[in-house]
Amino acid sequence: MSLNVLLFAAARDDIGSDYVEIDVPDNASAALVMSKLSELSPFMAELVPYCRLAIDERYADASASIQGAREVALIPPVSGG
Amino acid sequence: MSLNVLLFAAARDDIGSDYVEIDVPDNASAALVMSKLSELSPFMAELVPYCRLAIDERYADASASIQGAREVALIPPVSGG
Amino acid sequence: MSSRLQIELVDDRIAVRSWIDDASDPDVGAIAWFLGVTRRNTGDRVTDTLFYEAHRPMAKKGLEVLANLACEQFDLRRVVIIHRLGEVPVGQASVLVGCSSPHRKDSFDALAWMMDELKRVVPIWKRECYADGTTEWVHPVES
Amino acid sequence: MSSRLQIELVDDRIAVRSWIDDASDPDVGAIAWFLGVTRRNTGDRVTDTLFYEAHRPMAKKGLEVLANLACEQFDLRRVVIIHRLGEVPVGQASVLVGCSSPHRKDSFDALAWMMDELKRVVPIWKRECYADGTTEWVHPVES
Repeated sequence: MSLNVLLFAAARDDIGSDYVEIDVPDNASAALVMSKLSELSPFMAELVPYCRLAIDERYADASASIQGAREVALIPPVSGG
Repeated sequence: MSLNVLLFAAARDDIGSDYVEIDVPDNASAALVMSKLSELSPFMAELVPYCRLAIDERYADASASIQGAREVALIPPVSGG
Repeated sequence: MSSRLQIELVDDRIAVRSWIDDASDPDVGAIAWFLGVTRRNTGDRVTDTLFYEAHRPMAKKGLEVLANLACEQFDLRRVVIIHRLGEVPVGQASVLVGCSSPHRKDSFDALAWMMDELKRVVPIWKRECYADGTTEWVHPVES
Repeated sequence: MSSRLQIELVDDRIAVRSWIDDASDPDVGAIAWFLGVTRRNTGDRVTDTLFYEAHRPMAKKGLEVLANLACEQFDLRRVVIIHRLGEVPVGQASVLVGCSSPHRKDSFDALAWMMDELKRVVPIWKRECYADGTTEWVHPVES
């Protein structure tokens, strides 16, 4: 299936869009999605290992499935405050 | 010599005045002044051991002399804040 | 008990005075506040301005979870967390965190804990705009 | 460096807002402040109001020493200590302690340290006036 992943901060700047469309199985794990995202560019290959994936606005474990997800987002290391 | 000692809080309420005059030697130690103050009433006998003496607006050691002091004050346990 | 939590993401100056004015509660003995402010110097670099962005719904929810966890761990009467997004120039506040409690230790400990957690888990990012014209997203790597 | 210290004993409401307004310093990243407030309940006793008294010159000097010691121990840009004397009704502030620093840890640590020290050494006393009509000076005995 085709999956839109929301992008933020340096990831969004690198890709040049606030989301990216990737092709993954319906029941792909968060780990697989992250792996696909890290293939998008040399910068993403460096950044993604430090990111977390959020499924439906919650941080997901590496083994969590995206099946039925309404939203998937790549969350780079945060720096609020 | 006659020495005026400033009183505060429960000590002042007990004595009924914001200072008390006691008779001590010119070079009396803080410890001696405290001892004289504790003889003033049963309440003072209980309170004074927990107090500090201030000479010229500084906390004084037990052995400090009052000689030449411009001001001597009895400082009960504090409760500001 | 959620009426005692006030959590907001704002796009303009944080109205510090209006938040801190509303504080009288007869069971409160301690009120503590923290403001995070854009600083000019970090190491040897000079900051012109900062930009903050967030995954807004997730950040809002994250701040609410944070406030609720603080109430579980500490004896608090009120928690306020306001985070500003967009540009925050030098000398202005990006975040206001406040709490109140019967005893001061709970407010002190909760304030420090909430700031640590906020910086660790809430999906908000800052971009430094340096005086030399370069910009940089801050993505601290946990060690 | 004493211009960065603001130490006051006041006989009326503490003007929290006036202190906060004047807080922009480009080298500050953190501003924290604490308000001690008269609380209605202590254990099973109900407080009507509090009265504070001080050895005024010694208390003023004591607060100044406290602020200077805080500046020696922590990396602070500014310290404010305002203690109210006289009657402080339930819900009103008896003390405001605030500081600012490049990094937040210094402000948090300094704030807690200054409150601990203030309560330990500065010659200020409070008298509880309970709802049952009794009054009592608070003279905590150090253990």
